[in-house]
Amino acid sequence: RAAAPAAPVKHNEGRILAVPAARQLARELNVDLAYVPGSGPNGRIRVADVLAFSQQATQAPAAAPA
Amino acid sequence: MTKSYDFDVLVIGAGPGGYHAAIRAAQLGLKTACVEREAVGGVCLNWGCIPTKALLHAGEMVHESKQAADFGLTFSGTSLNIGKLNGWKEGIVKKLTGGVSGLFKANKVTLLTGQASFVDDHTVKVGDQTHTAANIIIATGSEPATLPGITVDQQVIVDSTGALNVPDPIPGRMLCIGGGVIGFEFAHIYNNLGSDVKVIEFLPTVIPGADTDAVAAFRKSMEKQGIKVATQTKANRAEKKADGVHVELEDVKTGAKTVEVYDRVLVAIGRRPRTDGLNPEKAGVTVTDRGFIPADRKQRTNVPHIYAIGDVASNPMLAHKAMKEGLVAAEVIAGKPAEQDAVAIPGVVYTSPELAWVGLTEAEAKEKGYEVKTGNFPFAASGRAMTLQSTDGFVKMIVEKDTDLLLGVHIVGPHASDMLGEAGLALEMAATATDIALTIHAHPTLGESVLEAAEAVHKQAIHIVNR
Amino acid sequence: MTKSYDFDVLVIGAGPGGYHAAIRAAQLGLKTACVEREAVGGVCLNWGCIPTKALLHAGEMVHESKQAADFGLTFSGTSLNIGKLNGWKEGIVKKLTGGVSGLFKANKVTLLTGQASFVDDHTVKVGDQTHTAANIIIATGSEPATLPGITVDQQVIVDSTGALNVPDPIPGRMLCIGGGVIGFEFAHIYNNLGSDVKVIEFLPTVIPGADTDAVAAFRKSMEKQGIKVATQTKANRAEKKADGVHVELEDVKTGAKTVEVYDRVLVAIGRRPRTDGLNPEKAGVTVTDRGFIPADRKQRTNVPHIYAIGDVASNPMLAHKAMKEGLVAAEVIAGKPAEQDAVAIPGVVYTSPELAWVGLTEAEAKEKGYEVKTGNFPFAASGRAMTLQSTDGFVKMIVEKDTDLLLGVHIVGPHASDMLGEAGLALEMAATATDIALTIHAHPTLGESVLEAAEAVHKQAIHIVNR
Ligand SMILES: Cc1cc2nc3c(=O)[nH]c(=O)nc-3n(C[C@H](O)[C@H](O)[C@H](O)COP(=O)(O)OP(=O)(O)OC[C@H]3O[C@@H](n4cnc5c(N)ncnc54)[C@H](O)[C@@H]3O)c2cc1C
Ligand SMILES: Cc1cc2nc3c(=O)[nH]c(=O)nc-3n(C[C@H](O)[C@H](O)[C@H](O)COP(=O)(O)OP(=O)(O)OC[C@H]3O[C@@H](n4cnc5c(N)ncnc54)[C@H](O)[C@@H]3O)c2cc1C
Repeated sequence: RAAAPAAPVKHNEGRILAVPAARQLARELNVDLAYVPGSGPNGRIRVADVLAFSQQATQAPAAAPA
Repeated sequence: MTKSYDFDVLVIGAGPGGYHAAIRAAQLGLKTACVEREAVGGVCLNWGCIPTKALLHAGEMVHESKQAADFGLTFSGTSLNIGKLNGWKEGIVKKLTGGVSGLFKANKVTLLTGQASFVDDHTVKVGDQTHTAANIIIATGSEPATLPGITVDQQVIVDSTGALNVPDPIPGRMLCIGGGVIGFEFAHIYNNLGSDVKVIEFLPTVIPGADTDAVAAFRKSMEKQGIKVATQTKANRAEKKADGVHVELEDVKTGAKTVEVYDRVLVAIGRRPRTDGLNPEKAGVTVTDRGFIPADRKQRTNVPHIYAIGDVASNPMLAHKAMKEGLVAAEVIAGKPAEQDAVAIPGVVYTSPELAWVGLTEAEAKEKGYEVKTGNFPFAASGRAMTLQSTDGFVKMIVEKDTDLLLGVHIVGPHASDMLGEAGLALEMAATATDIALTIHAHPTLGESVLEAAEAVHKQAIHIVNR
Repeated sequence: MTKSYDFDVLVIGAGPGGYHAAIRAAQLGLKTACVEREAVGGVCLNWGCIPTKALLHAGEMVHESKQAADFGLTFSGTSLNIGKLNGWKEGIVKKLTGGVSGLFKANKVTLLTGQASFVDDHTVKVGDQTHTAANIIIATGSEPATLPGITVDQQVIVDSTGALNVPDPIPGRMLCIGGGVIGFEFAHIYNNLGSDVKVIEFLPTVIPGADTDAVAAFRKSMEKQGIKVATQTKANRAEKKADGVHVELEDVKTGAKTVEVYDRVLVAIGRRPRTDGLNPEKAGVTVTDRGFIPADRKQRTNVPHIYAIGDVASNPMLAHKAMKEGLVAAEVIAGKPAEQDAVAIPGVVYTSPELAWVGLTEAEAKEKGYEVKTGNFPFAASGRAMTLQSTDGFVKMIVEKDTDLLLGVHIVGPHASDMLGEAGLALEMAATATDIALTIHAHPTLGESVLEAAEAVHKQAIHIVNR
C-alpha cells in the first residue's frame, strides 16, 4: 500500500481571515478554511487560494501511486 | 417520495427580513408566498427606518436654514406646514411599500394578507385558509416594549409609532424616555422642529453598546444643540393633567424623585420580539423566555425546515441584519452555500452629526483580549466638513496592534453613515489600517478622514499633529 | 565622504503635493524645507478644491431651501449677502492654510518664502538666498490654460480664480467655456445663486473621461436644473461692450457662428503645468513639450535625486493624486518601499447630484480587452435618497465577467463622493462584486445602492426588477 497522504496542515487558528467571496466558495466546495494557506497579508485568504486548495485536494489522491 | 406542498417557501411577515427572503427565494426559482397581517414593508418601511429619516431630513433643513446665516443666506417668514410634512413623509412610505408590492408581483411572490398561525410544521393558517409549504421562514419582527406605570395613548404619551405623527402645534416640552438610537432620533427631530427636549436613560451611558469616546462626542454635540440629557434616570409614572403630563423621574443613584411636566412623552425603551397569534409551538419551534425564536448561522430554528430571521430571531434589531438573514434563509433553502457569517453589523444614529459604527468598540476589543492601537481624526481638521458647516466629531479607528488588522471604526460626524461602506467592506475583507492608508481617497471628501484616522494609527496623519 | 547639504529634502511649492511631501519627510526624520512663492496650500486650498466646495454648499443651500417646500417648509423672504458669502469662503481657506503653516511648524518644516529657481541639481535660489539639498521635490503645480481671442480680466471675463469671487449683483447671464469638472462646478454654483448659465464644450461629451452612461445622467440632471449645455461648440472671440460680453460661438460640426451676450464669462478649458522661473534645465531636469516634468513610479525625474509630483508631473491634475505622490516621494527619499502603485485615481464633480467615479469606465474596460458585466441601481429606488429629496442618478458597477473582479464604479447621485471610499478600497483590495454584495450595508443608507449595484451585476438586486 502507498504511504498515507500527509496529514493536512492547519494554517489558521482562531480568527480566520478570508474575504466574503472566499468564505462563500469554501462552503460551496466544502473546504475548511482552517487548512487553506492564505496568500494575502496576515494570511488573508482570497478566492484564488480556496480554488487552488480545493484543486490540490482533489488532485492529491489521483497523483498518489495505486 | 416527496410530499407535495402548496409552496416551496412560505414567509411569515413582509418586513425587510421577510420581503428580502421572499424575493430572493423567488429569484432562485422557488415557489414562494409571503404572509402579512398589517402592512407590506413591516416596521422598517412603515413605522421605522424610513419615516424617521424623512422627519430627520426635514428637521435638519430647519436647522440648516438657520445655519446658512453664517455665509450670508437669511430667511424671513419661516413657516412649517405640519400637515404637509406628515403627508410628504407618508408619500415616501407609500412609494416604498408600493414598490415592494410591485416587486412581489414582478418576482411572482404570492402575497397572502392576514394573520398567520401555525397549524403544524408544514401548515400555516391565514384567515380561514390553510397553506402548506416545504419550508417556512418566520419573520414576524418586533414591537415596542412597554413601561409599567406609563400608558401609551399615542396622543400625548406615544411610542415610536405615535411619535411619527408630528402634532400641530409642535409640542413645547417633550420627554424621551430611553437614550438609545430611537430615542435620540426623535429627540433630534423634535428639537429641530422647535420642541424643548429632554432625553432620560436608565443606564450610565446613552447609546449603550457604542464606543465610549464616540458616545461622549455624540452626546456633547446633542447637548450643544439644546437637547438635555440625563443618564441613570428612570421614569416611574406618568399622569395626564390639564397642564400636561406629570412624569415622576427618579435618579437611579440617589433615589431622589422629581416631577416634571411635559406636553409630549415618548416611550422608547427598547423592542421585544413579536410572536402573538403565531402559535410556533404547534410546529414544535422553540421560543426563548424573552420571546426570541433562535436560529443558527443558516437561520435554521430547532425545526430544520423552519427558519427565523430578523428582529424575532435575535438582537441587534436592525433592518440590514434582517435583510441579510432573509437572503441567507432563502439561499440555504435553494441549496446555496449561504451563511450569516458577517464579521460585523453596522449601527447608525441618523442625527446630525450622525453616529455610525461597525466592528468592535475599544472596550469590546480589549475584552476579547486584543492588544489595540487607535487612531483619531477630528472633522474640525477636514476641509470638506468645514464647507458643509459640520465639524463636530471624528473618525476613530481601532486596530490590532501586531497585525494592523482593522477591528472597528466609530464615526461621529457629517454623513457618517455614508462612510460605513468603506469601513464595513474593510472589516469583511480583513483589511489593515495600512490598506486604508495606502488607498487614494478623493479630495476634498469626508472619506479622507477615514484615511487620516488610519494614518493616525501609525502616527502619520498629515492634517493633525500626531502624538 | 558624503557632501553636506543645508537640507535633506527641499520641496518647491506648498500645494497639496508639496505640503504632503514636506510633512511626511519631516515625520520620517528628514531635515526639510518647503519653498512657496504665493500662498501655502497652493491652488487646492486657495483657489481650487476648497473655495469651490464652500460656494457649492452655499448654492446648494439656496436650492434646498426652495425644495423644502415639498415637505411644507417655506420662507417668505430670502436674502443673500454676497460680501458675507465671499468672507465665509475666505475664512475657511484661511483656517486651512493657517492649519498647514501650523503643521509645518509642529513638524519642523522650514518654510522659505519666495520664488524658487534651480542653480544646479543640488542648489535652489529663493530670493537672494541659495539653499542646498540632498534631494529636491518639484511640486510647482499648474495654472489655467488660456484661450486665444479671449482675454481674462478677472472682472467680467474670468478664469477659475476670478470666478471664485462672487460678484454683487450675481451676473444675470453667464457662459462657462469648458464642460469639464471646473466648468460644471461653477455653472452649478452660479445657477443656484440665480444666474442664467450656459456651458459650452468643444468635445462631443461633457466631463470627458467619465463613463458615458454616468455623464448622460449627470448632464440630464444639470439641464433639468436649468443649466444649458452645448457640446461640440467653441468660443472664438469675446468682446466687452456696454451691454455685456459679446461672445462668438461656433458649432464645430457645421461651422455656423452666432454671437451671444453675457454678463460674465468663465474660461475653464483646462490647466497646464507650471514651471515659469524654475529653471529646471539648470539641474538637468527634463521638461516635456507640453511643460510636464515626467516622473517614474517612485516620483523620480531623469535626475535620480530630483522628484516631481502633482500637477506639474502628470495628469490627472487632482489634489489627491498630488498628495499621494508627495507621500511617495518623501518616503522613497527616506528609504521606504513606497511607490505610486494606485489601481485607480478617483474623480468627482461636486455638483448636486455629484458625479463620482473610480476605476475603468465601461468603454475603457472593453478597450483594454476585458469581457465585462455591469450592474446599475437607480437612486429613485433608494429610500434614503428619497428622504434626502435627491433621487436623480444611479450607481453603475463594472466587473470582469469571468472573475467577478471589480473594474470600476460610477456614481451620479447624492453624496456620491462619500461612496467612493468603499469603491476605491474595493479596487485596491481586488474585491469582487460578490465581496461587496455579501457585506452588510447599513439601512437606510446611500451605500446600500452600491451593494444593490453589485447584486444587479448578478441579476439579484432586491429593490429593482432584474432583466
Ligand atoms: C422608529 C424606528 C426606527 C428604526 N430605524 C432603523 C434604522 O434606521 N435602521 C435599522 O436598521 N433599523 C431601524 N429600526 C429597526 C427596524 O425597523 C427593524 O429592525 C426591522 O423592521 C426588522 O425587520 P423584520 O423583518 O425582522 O420585522 P418587522 O419589520 O417588524 O416586520 C415584521 C412583519 O411581520 C408582520 N407580522 C407579524 N406577525 C405576523 C403574523 N403572525 N402573521 C402575519 N404577519 C405578521 C408584521 O405586521 C410586520 O409587517 C427602527 C425601528 C423603529 C421602531
Ligand atoms: C477651481 C478648481 C477646483 C478644483 N477642485 C478640485 C477638487 O475638488 N479635487 C481635486 O482633487 N482637485 C481639484 N482641483 C485641482 C487641484 O487644485 C490641483 O490638482 C492641486 O492643487 C495640485 O496640487 P499641486 O501640489 O501639484 O500644485 P498646486 O496646488 O498648483 O501648488 C503649487 C504651488 O507651488 C507654488 N509654486 C509654483 N512655482 C513655484 C516656484 N518656482 N517657486 C515657489 N513656489 C512655486 C505655487 O505658488 C503653488 O502654491 C481644482 C482646481 C481648480 C482650479
